[in-house]
Amino acid sequence: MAAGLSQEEPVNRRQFLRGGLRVAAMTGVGALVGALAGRSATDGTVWQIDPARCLRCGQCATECVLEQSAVKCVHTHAICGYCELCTGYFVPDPNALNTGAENQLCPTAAIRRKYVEDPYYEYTIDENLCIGCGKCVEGCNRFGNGSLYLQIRHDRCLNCNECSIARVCPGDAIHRVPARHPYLLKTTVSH
Amino acid sequence: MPAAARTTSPASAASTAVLHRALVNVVVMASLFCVIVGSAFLIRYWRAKAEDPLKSPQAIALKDRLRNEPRNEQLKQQIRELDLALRRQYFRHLAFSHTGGWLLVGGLAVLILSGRQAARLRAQPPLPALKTDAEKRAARTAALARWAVAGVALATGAGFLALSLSAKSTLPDRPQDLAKSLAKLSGEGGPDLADLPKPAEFRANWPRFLGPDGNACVTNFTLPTEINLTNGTGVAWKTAVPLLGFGSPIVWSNQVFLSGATMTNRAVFCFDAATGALVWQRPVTNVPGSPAQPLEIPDSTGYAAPTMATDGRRVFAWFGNGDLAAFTLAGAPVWAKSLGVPKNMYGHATSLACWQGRLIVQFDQGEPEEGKSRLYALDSASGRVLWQKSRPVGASWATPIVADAAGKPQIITLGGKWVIAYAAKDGTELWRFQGLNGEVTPSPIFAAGLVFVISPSDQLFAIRPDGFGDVTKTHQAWASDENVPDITSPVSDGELVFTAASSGLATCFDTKDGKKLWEQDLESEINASPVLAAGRLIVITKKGTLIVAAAAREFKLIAKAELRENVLASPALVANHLFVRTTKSLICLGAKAGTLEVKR
Amino acid sequence: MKPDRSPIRLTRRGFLRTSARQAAVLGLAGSAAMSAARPACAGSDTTPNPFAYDVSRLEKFDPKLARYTEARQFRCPRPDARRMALGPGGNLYVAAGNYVVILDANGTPVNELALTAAARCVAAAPDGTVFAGLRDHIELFDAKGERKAAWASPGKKTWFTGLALGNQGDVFAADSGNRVVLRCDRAGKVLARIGEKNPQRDIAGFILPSPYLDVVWHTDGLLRVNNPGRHRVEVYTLDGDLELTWGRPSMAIDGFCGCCNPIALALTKDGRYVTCEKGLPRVKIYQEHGALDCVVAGPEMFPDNARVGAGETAADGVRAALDAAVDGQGRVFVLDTVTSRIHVMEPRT
Amino acid sequence: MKRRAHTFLVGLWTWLAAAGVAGAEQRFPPPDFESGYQLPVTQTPAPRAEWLQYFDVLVLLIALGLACHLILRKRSRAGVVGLSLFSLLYFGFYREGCICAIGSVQNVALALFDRSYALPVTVLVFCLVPIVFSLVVGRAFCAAVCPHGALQDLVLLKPVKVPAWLEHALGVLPYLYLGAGVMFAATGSAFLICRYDPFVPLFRLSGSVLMLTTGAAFVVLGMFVGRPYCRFVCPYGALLRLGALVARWRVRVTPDFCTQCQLCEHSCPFGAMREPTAPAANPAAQSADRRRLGWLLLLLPVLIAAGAWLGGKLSVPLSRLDPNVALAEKFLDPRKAAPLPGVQTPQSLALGRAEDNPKELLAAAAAARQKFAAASWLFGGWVGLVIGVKLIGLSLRVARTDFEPDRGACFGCARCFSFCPNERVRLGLQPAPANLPAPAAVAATAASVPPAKPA
Repeated sequence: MAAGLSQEEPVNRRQFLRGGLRVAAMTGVGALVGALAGRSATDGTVWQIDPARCLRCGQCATECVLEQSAVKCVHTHAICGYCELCTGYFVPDPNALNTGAENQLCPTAAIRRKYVEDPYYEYTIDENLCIGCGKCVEGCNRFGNGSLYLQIRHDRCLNCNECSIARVCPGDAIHRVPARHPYLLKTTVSH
Repeated sequence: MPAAARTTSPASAASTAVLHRALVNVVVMASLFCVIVGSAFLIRYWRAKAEDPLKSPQAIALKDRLRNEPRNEQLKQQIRELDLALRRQYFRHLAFSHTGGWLLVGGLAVLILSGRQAARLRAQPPLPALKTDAEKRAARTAALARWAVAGVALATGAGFLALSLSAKSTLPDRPQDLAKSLAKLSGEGGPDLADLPKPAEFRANWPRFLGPDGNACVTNFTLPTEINLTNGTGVAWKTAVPLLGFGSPIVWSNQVFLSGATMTNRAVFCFDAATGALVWQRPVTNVPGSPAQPLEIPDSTGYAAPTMATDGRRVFAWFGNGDLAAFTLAGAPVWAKSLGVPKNMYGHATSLACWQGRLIVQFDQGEPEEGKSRLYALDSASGRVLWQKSRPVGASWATPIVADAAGKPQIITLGGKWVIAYAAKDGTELWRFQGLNGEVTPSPIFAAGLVFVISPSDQLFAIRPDGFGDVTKTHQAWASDENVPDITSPVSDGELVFTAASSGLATCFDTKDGKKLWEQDLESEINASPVLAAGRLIVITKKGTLIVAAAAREFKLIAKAELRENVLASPALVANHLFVRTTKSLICLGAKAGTLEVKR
Repeated sequence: MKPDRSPIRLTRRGFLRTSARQAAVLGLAGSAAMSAARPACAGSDTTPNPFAYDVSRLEKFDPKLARYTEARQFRCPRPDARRMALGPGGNLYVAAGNYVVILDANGTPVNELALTAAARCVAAAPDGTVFAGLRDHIELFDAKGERKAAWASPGKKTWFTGLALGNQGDVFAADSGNRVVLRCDRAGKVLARIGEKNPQRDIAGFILPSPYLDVVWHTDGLLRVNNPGRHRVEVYTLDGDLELTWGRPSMAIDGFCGCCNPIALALTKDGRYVTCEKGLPRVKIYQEHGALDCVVAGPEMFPDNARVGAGETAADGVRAALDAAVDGQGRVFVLDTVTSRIHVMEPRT
Repeated sequence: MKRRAHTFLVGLWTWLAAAGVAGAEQRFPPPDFESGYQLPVTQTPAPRAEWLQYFDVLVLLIALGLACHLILRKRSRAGVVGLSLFSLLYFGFYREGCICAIGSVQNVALALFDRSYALPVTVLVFCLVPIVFSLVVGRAFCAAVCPHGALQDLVLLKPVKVPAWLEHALGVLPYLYLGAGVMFAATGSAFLICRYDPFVPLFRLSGSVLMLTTGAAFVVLGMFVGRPYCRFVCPYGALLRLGALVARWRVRVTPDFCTQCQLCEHSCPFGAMREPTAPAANPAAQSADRRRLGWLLLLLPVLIAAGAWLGGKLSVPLSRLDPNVALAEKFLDPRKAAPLPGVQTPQSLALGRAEDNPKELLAAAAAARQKFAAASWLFGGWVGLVIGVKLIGLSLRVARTDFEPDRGACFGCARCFSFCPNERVRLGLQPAPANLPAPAAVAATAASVPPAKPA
């Protein structure tokens, strides 16, 4: 036994009690493991937004613990109408259908507009600029097909034990999902 | 730590002092640095949020300007430049908070390191004195600690108690009560019915215009044999009413309620039914949504024409300016709101009705094409609108009734050219009947399975209330165009229907086929609707003559008495007492005080 | 060992004093910043969304334009209503869920036709024959409600969203999937393909971000088809010649709002257009050459329809919207597909 | 022929329809592009790889083992400081504080009460391994593995001695916090301990202003009060303290025998050192103590009952922390504001959702309220138990012959070792004295020969 460790003391009442309690505590921990082992998952979980429940309240931009929210707008192009007048890109009643700042809806100009062919335009999100405010999502869902929606990006998300956005989400849209399927993307096949 | 003691030579002592001074300087600088970065951090955090590109008032103003000058290229350029600058600033801020954070961490690390070194240089070697009273001190500490723990316990307990005071919640504790809350929300089970009086209690009282169900007919009633206002025979009491109003009195238990108003004042009065003493009066002021400007209403209607109503727990008053107020029976205000200023050239006069904790408000106004008329059901406890229906009619003056007709509770309304029945539960329209004409004032009644409605000075219709959709052609039982009143409502005991037109002409019809059985000129103008009391037809003329006739197939005058004041309102009949509101006072006819008993 | 009394000596008391001062400054700065920052952080759930997509300014319009008033409304007994048509006897034929529901003008159910898949559009001939458009084919029912035929699907991508009947036994089917209006005979044979992109005939083609192509036939012998992606209404002859187009994109009351509107058409007896829009749910009437005549119902009549997240139907993810039909008396029936309610709008006299 | 085709078609449609019901219907397709444009695919950056989480567990195990070795075997303060630095950097600044053992208690509590909650194995390990270590060797986790503890330990500049009685009184708080944290987690309503963790926002360098300032305040406080969070707040520390009380091995200051020099007591910034006390000699005092103990033992059930009764009254206010209950209460409030047109607030949106499906919401809220009805009186009882046991503990007399650290309060920071003259002798820094020195003399020797390693 090393010098620092307690030397063998004569077993007194106190020590006996201590030993008993220790064994009891160990048993308790073992029981806990036994009770939870069957239910615990080797797979972790991550937070994700269910786009069907999202109400576009804007709190994803303000409530995330990260300075720039881990929530970003994503685009399922297969649902997009490729509209020339995109209500997710342009403010309501834009001055002209061009990329001028006065016409753009996005507060950080995070949506890129690219001409494809007459009369279709492609819209993509620059995630370095997107702050996840959901303004474009509301425009696209209200008037269009809803191809723009919010998702938590896991390259940024810290996976907090308690998601501070989920706590205030008015649509109760944010829940934990298995880390193996970390996104709830809208697809062309509806569920 | 006893580091300083290591050196003994003056030279090294001096160098230690220099080192120490330097370290202390570093400590001070580092802490200053931390404070500065920290505050800058916080200030920027706050400022950058305010300056985020969305909220810049400058950008908003420029965009507003662009809306007015859509072709101003220079303006567009200006917006673009500002926008770029704002966004740059925004992202710079985001970057700063990260670097700022690391700066703070760095500053803190320097502070700690130098601080520890400095502290070590100057640390005094410990010179503990020999302590011998260990037991005593331990006991003292333990005693103090016990008290401190007790203090923590007390503080926690007090906190818990304070917290438990806020234990009131709108969410019911028991899951069983949830269904009730839900039903209440959807307006199905309606408001809390457990709290409301039984139907029998309603029938024993006079909770609304023209009695419990709007057909002013009571079967068990004894009129005083002689009524003389001069010597007080047959008069229980007479009390002056402080404010004018054409609404009729309502009676609940031992209280009589009235409303009165002028252009600027509105009030609700409660009288003791036994003595006539004014129990309470409450002004109705500061109603949210009430018009700021006083409204001009012709004297022929006045500012308090609608009769009040009660659900047995609260009384409700509606005024000519649209103010709607609820008070408890004891006079405590419950809620008040305005459903809008009635647009009505003669002044608003439709009375209120109550059904199962709902206040039914028929708010007809303006012209039909304006689409402003509505039928509301409000939660009588909170004033919340449970449902509302748009009505295709203009202003009307008739009061709705709620009748259990054709096996379901129906709200029967008159207005414009339509009789419309709605399901009382949710306001679904059940049927409508076209046939009204002119300014609809007489209210409908329901008796002997038929709905009797009056098209003013035009026709008296009997309608079967079991139809759906437009029943004009299908559900009319009969119609009569003889001596049809223009203001007063009919009354029926199930066998006969009586009318008393404002011209003074009283008429009796058979409910079965509408055959006129008799007519009698009472030779005086009549504004108040007639009532039936145990086989007696009671009519009070505008001049204040109370006429009692037999409610039979033949006309027979039984008695006449002078009230000596003008009467415009219908009387209330409760427990062998007749409450009449004259233009000046409230008169109770019947046995003297102490004998009034309201059946429960 | 003599205690050092030099001024730079870091006594505990001195250090505590300094640090207490520092802590106080930090605390003060912190709390000041916190209190100042509170309104800026949208921490409170009663602060309005600073990122709101705000169209409330555009929901209002000149009340003088509102020349219709709601006479009544009733509910379609089946959920997931999509399109509606008027048929013989003034009855309403509503394609709702897997049914065609037949209601009389008061909303009383008359009959119900069950289908094997979701009905997306419907039309009823004067003889009582009902044409029900499923996603990729059309089924015929006789007046008694018995299925008489199921036409073959005209194409792989077919997605029917509108049906109209002509007077010569023509059936016009708007196929959103192939972006074309098909003219068929009563046996289902395709006689003509109308509105396909054709530069020679100056036809730009339909732009359909979502399946909302509608077609209406008028007694003048011309077809009216909406072109939502171009925010306009197009008029075709039965041979497929483009006669006239009108309409402009704008959230103002006289334009078609959003990215793809109008989504449904109806015609009054005198040839005026009743148009329905989604996003800003509104029903308007345009004169023959596209000048705004009046508003039948504005967004305030369909609060649920305009609300976020509303109308995502389970079957195909297509956002629900409005449809309209006009009867002989000039009444406009408006189907709100979100609430499954039918509003009966009468002209103000 | 035609008829057969007809039948076939009808059959085909039926089959298609059935397929539509069973599977999923295709959405409306995007436009046909003539320019050969290809639809971009939505990118899905993956979350942190799973093996990295097992790596974290490995790091935890190694760090814990190393901590034990450094504290109990090597008795090296420098080693502990080094390991603390590593933990601060790895678990603190690199892993940004999630998931930590402190918060994991809540996950375990939730998993115990919510069968649908799948607890990741790594979280279970993070929660239980430090507890197991505490049962064997005391608070090795607090000493050098927990980033929260490491941060506070490293920033300590000039410790102020907290009066022992205050230390005892405030020492109750972590247990109350633990009870509250477990209650809210078990009811599935909130992870309180994570929400009000002051240091994780510092590790992340971002977070709400409130928590960042609280964290900064704790750091500044930690310069003068040793480990304020660990001693007076940390709920996990409270658990480990219990474990350490019955630990197999413990930290002992002297490797040999105690000279009663009091230097170790002076060295401990956390007030964990206990001085030797002889058993009470005075029989009168002893009997007074016994009587008090008896009364307190009787008081314990009373306290528990009172706590449970009071706690039972708290179910309504406490359940408001559950988002469903909070929303349901707002929704059922008759005085709630009518929704205004125009821009909506998150609250009005939430109320709108409630309006859409009130049944679901109210059912969830009622279920949460039910859980709180049970949990709140348990919590109240726990509070009573904690207070009662603490009072009893304070009335027990412990006889000691040596200066030794309190089993529960000692973090195992290894500061005291180098102060002990016998340790210095063991390390060969100081010759063994011929006879037992008086405390003052030992102090003088200690002062004249500084320890080789800084404290």
